[in-house]
Amino acid sequence: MSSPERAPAVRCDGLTRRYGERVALDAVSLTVAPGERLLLTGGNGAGKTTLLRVLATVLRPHAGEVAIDGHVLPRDARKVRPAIGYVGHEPLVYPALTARENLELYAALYGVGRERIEQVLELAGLNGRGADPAGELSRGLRQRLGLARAMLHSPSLLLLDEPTTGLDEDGRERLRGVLAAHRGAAVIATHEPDWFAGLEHGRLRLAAGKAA
Amino acid sequence: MIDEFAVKSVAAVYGLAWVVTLAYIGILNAKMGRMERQLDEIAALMEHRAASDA
Amino acid sequence: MRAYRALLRKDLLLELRGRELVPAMVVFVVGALVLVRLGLGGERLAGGTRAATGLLWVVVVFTSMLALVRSFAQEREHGIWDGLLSAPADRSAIWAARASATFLFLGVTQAVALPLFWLFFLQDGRSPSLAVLAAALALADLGVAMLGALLAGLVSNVRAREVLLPVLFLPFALPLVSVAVRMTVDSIPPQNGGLGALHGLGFLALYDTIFALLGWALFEYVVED
Amino acid sequence: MNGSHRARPDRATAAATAAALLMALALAMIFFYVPTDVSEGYSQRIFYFHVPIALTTYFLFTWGAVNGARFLLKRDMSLDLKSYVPMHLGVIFGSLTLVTGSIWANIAWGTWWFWGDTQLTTFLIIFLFNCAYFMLRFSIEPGERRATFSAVYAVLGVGLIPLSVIGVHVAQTNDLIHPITFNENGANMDGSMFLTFLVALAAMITLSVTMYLIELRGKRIDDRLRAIRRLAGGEA
Repeated sequence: MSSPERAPAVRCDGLTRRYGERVALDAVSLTVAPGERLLLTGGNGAGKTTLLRVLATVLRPHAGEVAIDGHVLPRDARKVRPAIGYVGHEPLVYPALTARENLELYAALYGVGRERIEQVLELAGLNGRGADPAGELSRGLRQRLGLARAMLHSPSLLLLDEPTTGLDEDGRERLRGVLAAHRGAAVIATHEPDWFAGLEHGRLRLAAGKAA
Repeated sequence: MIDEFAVKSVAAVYGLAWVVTLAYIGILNAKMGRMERQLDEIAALMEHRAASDA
Repeated sequence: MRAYRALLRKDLLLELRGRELVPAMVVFVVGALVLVRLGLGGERLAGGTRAATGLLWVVVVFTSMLALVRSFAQEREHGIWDGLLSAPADRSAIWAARASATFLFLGVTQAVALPLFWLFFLQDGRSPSLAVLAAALALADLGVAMLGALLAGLVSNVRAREVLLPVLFLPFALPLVSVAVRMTVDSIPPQNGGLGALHGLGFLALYDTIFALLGWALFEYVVED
Repeated sequence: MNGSHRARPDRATAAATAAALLMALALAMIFFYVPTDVSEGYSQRIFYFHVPIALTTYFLFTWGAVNGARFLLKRDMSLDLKSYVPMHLGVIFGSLTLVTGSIWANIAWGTWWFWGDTQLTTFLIIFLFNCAYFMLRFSIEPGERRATFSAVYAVLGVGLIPLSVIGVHVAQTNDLIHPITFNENGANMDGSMFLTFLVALAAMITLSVTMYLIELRGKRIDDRLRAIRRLAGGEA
């Protein structure tokens, strides 16, 4: 699967990240080849979210090295951001703005054409709900809006933090469709790794910030 | 014709400068005290280790 | 540039929908002016127009603090920072949009406050020249908005930010207000050749330039973690 | 524990010696060499300590801001300490300036504080900024974030110094009382006074550098002791 000449989609060597005195990530090393999907498992507070936020260039690594497509973070963060689709615990949308207005904002931030908005609304099964304020959408629909937001700029690397939570059967099918169609790499934190059977290429379990 | 008050004021200023410097030395002294306590702890730990090795 | 426009549109839309900030600021200004008016004594205003003009600026500073404390509230309360920070848009666009929005909100509030200032304070027909007052307010608001956007970003997820922000902001407001007050007070006829309006405007422009540069350059450090 | 045991150039002692010599020279000149000011009388001698301490305070703030800016560029945590210590010393020298300024104001103008005075007002603004710096620093847990935010605010503070000096000066037209030390045509003092002033200033700055180096040394020893303690405690 992994072509040697192309840099790995994600490479971490001894990645360490602290919150004040507490060590959230303790010398974690992993490699994800282009096109591969890695599942992150482990209990709450194991460091899954912290790792995803470092890869999403939101958190700076305190020690060790992190590289996405060969670009070292945090130096080349600006170069890699257009290629990253990040779905966090929160859908990262403004409740007072409508679904479409939120997507218009992110379309501008990612420099993407407005026609893409309708496509991702369709993709996430939100086509009828574009004009509803995000705050009035149900938990599951807001989670789908988060996925739509992350797919706006057709990212090559997907970073999903427990994407299945709150999704109904239809939502899960759409997520599966998105993942199957996704050519690039993905790092997915989840509490139900078995659901991703057939989609995953490897797993990494984290416990108290260490790769178990 | 020495202006008493002026001399007192000048003395106050220079005296104050010394007081602040001395206070600063006091702070440093307290800091060294803390270091000494840490050294004592380390010494105790090392002795304990030496005892357990012997 | 597109990111800046979209971010500014977002801030204005949020305020239009939420109506959380400007109405509160207007009510605050009215309340503060009334309070100050009563505080200065019933019929004859102690200190006359000069005191009134000076106190207008005190109310302006405290109202702007109100606006700054609520900056980035949406992003913080709904955890949206990760969305903005993982996007490729230049982070100083976030700062510029926030500063522009705050500047507009301050402008709207002061547009309400000025007529009230006339109503409450000016009896004997002598008032600071409107042009000087408007120019000073505009430039001061710009400086406050730019510096404020940076400081608001800084305290965005720090404990006790509602207390901390005014404390961090106040030292920077002092030179601004001292010049603005002086300039507008000296513009009250008969002009006895006090601080020329040009001198004052020059200083305010310098103030704005410095905090435009520092705000633009430092915002990146303030939002990253 | 970093294994660097190379003989570290003992700058702290060198600075301390220089400070002591300069201070002695300054005191000697202030009290025995320089003539009493004709117009202001004996109390003018406060000037030789008050103004150098004030200038040292500005020097410390600028130094803290420069190291803050360097921290923002290099992200080296030792720079955070080197930015914090000058700000911390700035408080000490700042308080001393305000108190000596008031004593002088009391003797020269009969009031403990005179708002019309630009120098005092400017200094108060900077001093308030310093207090705000510590308020910010104490409300964040130690770590890279606290260092970054403190550095940003310190750099902002440098912007404040010229602004408050110019701003308060522009705003105060009746500043005829505070003796202008330096105006357009250089120092309005005669030779011996200016020389004494320079020596006093050099002494004050060297003193602040000495205090800076001593505090850094203290912090370094603290860190290494904690590391040894962990080592000793770890295996016991």
